[in-house]
Amino acid sequence: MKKILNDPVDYVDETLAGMVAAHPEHYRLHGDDGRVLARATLPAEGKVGIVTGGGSGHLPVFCGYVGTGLLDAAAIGDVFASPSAEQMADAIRVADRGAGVLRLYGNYGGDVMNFDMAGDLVDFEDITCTTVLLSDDVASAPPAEKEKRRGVAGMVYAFKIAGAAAEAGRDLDAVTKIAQQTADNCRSVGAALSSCTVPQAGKPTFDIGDDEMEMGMGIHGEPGVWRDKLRPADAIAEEMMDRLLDDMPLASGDRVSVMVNSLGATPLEELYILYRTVKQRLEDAGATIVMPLVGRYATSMEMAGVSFTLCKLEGDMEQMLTAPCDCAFWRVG
Amino acid sequence: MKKILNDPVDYVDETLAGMVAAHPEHYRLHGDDGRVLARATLPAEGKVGIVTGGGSGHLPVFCGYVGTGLLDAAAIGDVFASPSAEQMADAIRVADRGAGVLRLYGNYGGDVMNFDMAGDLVDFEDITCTTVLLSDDVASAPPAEKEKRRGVAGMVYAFKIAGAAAEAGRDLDAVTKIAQQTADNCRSVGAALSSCTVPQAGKPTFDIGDDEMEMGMGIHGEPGVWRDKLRPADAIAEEMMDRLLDDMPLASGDRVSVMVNSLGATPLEELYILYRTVKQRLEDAGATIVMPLVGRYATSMEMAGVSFTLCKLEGDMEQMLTAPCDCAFWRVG
Amino acid sequence: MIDRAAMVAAIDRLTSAMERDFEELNRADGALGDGDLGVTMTRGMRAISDKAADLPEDLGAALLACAQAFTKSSGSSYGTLMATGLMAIAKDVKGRTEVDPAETSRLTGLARDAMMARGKADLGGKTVLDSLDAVAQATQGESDPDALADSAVKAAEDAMDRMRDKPATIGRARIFAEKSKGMDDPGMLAMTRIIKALANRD
Amino acid sequence: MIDRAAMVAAIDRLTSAMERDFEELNRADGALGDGDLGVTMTRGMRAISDKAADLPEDLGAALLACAQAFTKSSGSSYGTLMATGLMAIAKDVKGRTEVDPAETSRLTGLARDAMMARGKADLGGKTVLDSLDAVAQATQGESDPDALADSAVKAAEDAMDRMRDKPATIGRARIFAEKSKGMDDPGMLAMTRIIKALANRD
Ligand SMILES: Nc1ncnc2c1ncn2[C@@H]1O[C@H](COP(=O)(O)OP(=O)(O)O)[C@@H](O)[C@H]1O
Ligand SMILES: Nc1ncnc2c1ncn2[C@@H]1O[C@H](COP(=O)(O)OP(=O)(O)O)[C@@H](O)[C@H]1O
Ligand SMILES: [Mg+2]
Ligand SMILES: [Mg+2]
Ligand SMILES: [Mg+2]
Ligand SMILES: [Mg+2]
Repeated sequence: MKKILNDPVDYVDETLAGMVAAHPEHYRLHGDDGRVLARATLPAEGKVGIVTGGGSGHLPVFCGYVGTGLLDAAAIGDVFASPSAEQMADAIRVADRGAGVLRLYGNYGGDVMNFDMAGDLVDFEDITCTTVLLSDDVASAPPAEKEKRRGVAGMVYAFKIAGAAAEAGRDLDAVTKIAQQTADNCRSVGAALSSCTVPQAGKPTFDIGDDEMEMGMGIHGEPGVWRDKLRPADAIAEEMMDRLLDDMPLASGDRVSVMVNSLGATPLEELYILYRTVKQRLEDAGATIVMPLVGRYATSMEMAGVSFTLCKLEGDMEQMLTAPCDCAFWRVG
Repeated sequence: MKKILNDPVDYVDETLAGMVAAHPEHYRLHGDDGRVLARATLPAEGKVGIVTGGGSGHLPVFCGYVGTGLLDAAAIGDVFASPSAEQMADAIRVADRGAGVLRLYGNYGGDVMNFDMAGDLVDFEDITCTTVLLSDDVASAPPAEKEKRRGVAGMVYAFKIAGAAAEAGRDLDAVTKIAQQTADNCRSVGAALSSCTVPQAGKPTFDIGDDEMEMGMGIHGEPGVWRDKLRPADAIAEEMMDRLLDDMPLASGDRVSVMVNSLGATPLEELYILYRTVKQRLEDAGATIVMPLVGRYATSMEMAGVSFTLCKLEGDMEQMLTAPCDCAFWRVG
Repeated sequence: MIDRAAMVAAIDRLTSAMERDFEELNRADGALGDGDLGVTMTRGMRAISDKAADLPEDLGAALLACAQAFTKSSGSSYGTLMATGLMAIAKDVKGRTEVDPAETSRLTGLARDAMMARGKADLGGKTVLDSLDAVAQATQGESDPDALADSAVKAAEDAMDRMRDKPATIGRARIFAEKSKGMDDPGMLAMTRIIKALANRD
Repeated sequence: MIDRAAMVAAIDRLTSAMERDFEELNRADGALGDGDLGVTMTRGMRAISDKAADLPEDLGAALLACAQAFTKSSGSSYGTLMATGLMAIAKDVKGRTEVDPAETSRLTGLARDAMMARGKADLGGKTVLDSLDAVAQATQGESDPDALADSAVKAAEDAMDRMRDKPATIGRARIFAEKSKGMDDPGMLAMTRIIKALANRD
């Protein structure tokens, strides 16, 4: 797969320059090195801040979800690499409106260490921080070790639901609580069909045969649960739903949102082919589907493949999920 | 590039089934064979109808743009193949609310013949039809033969602007006029980096070297103006802007919208890298950019590459462009 | 005289001919186009075959039903042109249950003209239009069914020979105009096969 | 006594050692990880070098500035752990302009503990922590600079030998635990090179 870029070293900075040039009404860059993206109009004092951060190459994740009813700021690393603790601290500072800041991001070693360190840095400045980690990828560890799982597309639900709670004026404890509830209630699984190319590496991250797929692969190409011949769409969807529903069984009457997400190259046409089975399986389980999301919500640049995410809606999660939000890539309400 | 599908023969029907299952509030299927997609809630009597049609594999084009302030119905062919005249006639019938129907679509031989024939069929039923063809691809014929050019992403602007005019209650003549003005004021050019695979063909439509790109290639792989080594992003953007601005010079004070569109696999990151140059060139020309569109608006499944479209805004085109619209893939206002 | 029974028999012959030529027509179209002409013709003839038992005696209504069946089966250029030609003839013979073979030239010309209008193309462009024009010319004034059949087939074949070394000017192959020299136009090839089947000269 | 001048000299040695080992560390990390460890270390040391001329006499403040420079240069696991270790030492020596070499063991232990807390990892996991722990143990009670240097280098090298055949348990390489047996952990390798450079034993 080929890429359109200039000097690979500038890939992220040029992406961000283009983003703020195209969407000045949504985004503004902050920090010494311009690696913090925040809302163009910062919220009023007293709103709980929500920051995220992580490697680049996943648009709209992470920084694309900065917006009303969503995030306040994001720290932006190089492609597939954690931002630095300094950049994360800057993001926290921008997001702080005096009511504390929730750090809401995916469970990856480098990101966790850096966000913890960023917390130490801003601690001196009297900014109260809480943390919620997404670890929704069922393929990356058994249920007994859920806390070791990678964070993937489930974070979009967490951004949306926690973002709505913060926008509604809830305090840091309440925002953190509903974010944690969302993280607890999300399960994802991915299947990759092709690699992508990290600009500075210049060649595909992994090799995969022309007729192969890998079930459970991570969004950076981390190993999955099996690699085998490419299967028919319905069989892929059935297995992915099996894995999700085994991990988080649904009962009749449950309300659930589901995301059918392209990792990048896989077209909308194929997401809709898969959605038929997804819907059938959820209905067979007696669940009601709320606001299904079909599209490119969390990508790995030009990787071909899909992920499914289930988000079981409890308490007022549904109200928060369907509340208005607005960023350059997603609008609700 | 690999595809997620079942029997290739069912690719389009299964895509449509998934689309209406995921978005019942937006879309409904009509016609004997379910190849007409219309708004879930048909507009009131007296609104001018707008229909489009064409081959599948371009989502959100064509049928994705059925929605409020946009299209009323679309006839849906197989991948990259025209719908039949009967299907188009059905689309016209569904869209007709007694005030006539505009056929608004891209200039391709099969589509033109079929839409003309569909017009003959509904003529017997006293439905007045007009036609506006998009022929915005500057690479496909010299300016003197503009009417021979292919229609590409410019149609998104035509759908939006004509759609707003119809929603505002204008009559068939007025809607047709502003659609034609939009078609006249759009220029596009594309550059492809990889092929895509038509499901029933089972192999990539064309071959292109691992380090090659083709400037001016059409959205089905039709030949372009040159094929050569892949160039840096800024050089690609400069050449594409040269070609557009040579064809439709802009004067200081002109107002223009611009679309930087991925053909499918090319990620958002790279569109934003390109957008930096696009913006610079338009500002250098003294033009003001209105509502830039960066994303996947008109695709060729998993093809890697981009297209740029300029839409020069005259008269009340800008008002129509920025008026509200709503479909599953695009919301304004 | 050509009546409903003759028409149904011709549909049978045409349907088998197109099944037989499926691969060959796809291949001819695939050389410079999208390789679907065999698909178009077999699908179209199957759709017509399915209706054959229910066709009315009125030849105009029968041909209109055939045109509609063809139209429904595909949106390809060739299918649409075929349906256009059929509709033009249908309009002319509407209300009649018999057509004189001597009308072949006139009716073929009607189809040709309607198809020219539909496709916005001229004669001499190395398309199906040139085949139809050759047939219309060659069958003028002829009324003997056997002589008609022979001269129609010969005209279609001669037209292909005459056009072979010209560049394509229309449709997808136009883009490869130079490369197309020396190749038969797939639409002309298909029409030659259609005429042979109709003329019972396979 | 270790003062600002000794620290600046050590920074110089470390910076050249890391430039020298750039490819080797990338390759070691690339075997099972993402191959960026050489990048992390050269970038980090360059960032510290750039600040060297401006470092204050207060060794705590100087080390804090080094930690911050390192942190800014990359978000990789190793960079963050290194900065964490430096910050722990900085906190301890804050306000002092000299440190006794005899404090090596205690300060190394402080860094090790802070890094364990940051990375939520235990000893014995075949990581940089095992290198630091070995050094802290081996240098305990030692105050002669030469003997200190020798025993620190030997401890780091022995730790690598001891761990080589164990499976990786942390970071990206954990996923390939079996495959990692027999391979050196890249973080341990880097720490061995760091200690050699600090000890002036290259
Ligand atoms: N505008 C036209 N006028 C006359 N004949 C045409 C026209 N376009 C196509 N044809 C004929 O149709 C044939 C191609 O048909 P088909 O394969 O159905 O085209 P496509 O697949 O591009 O829609 C050509 O060989 C030519 O004979
Ligand atoms: N949580 C941890 N605790 C201790 N050491 C760690 C931890 N994670 C990584 N390491 C060390 O860091 C090294 C890898 O560093 P690095 O290449 O920067 O990782 P990455 O590129 O995955 O962020 C490992 O070899 C190991 O020694
Ligand atoms: Mg064809
Ligand atoms: Mg075709
Ligand atoms: Mg690494
Ligand atoms: Mg790394």
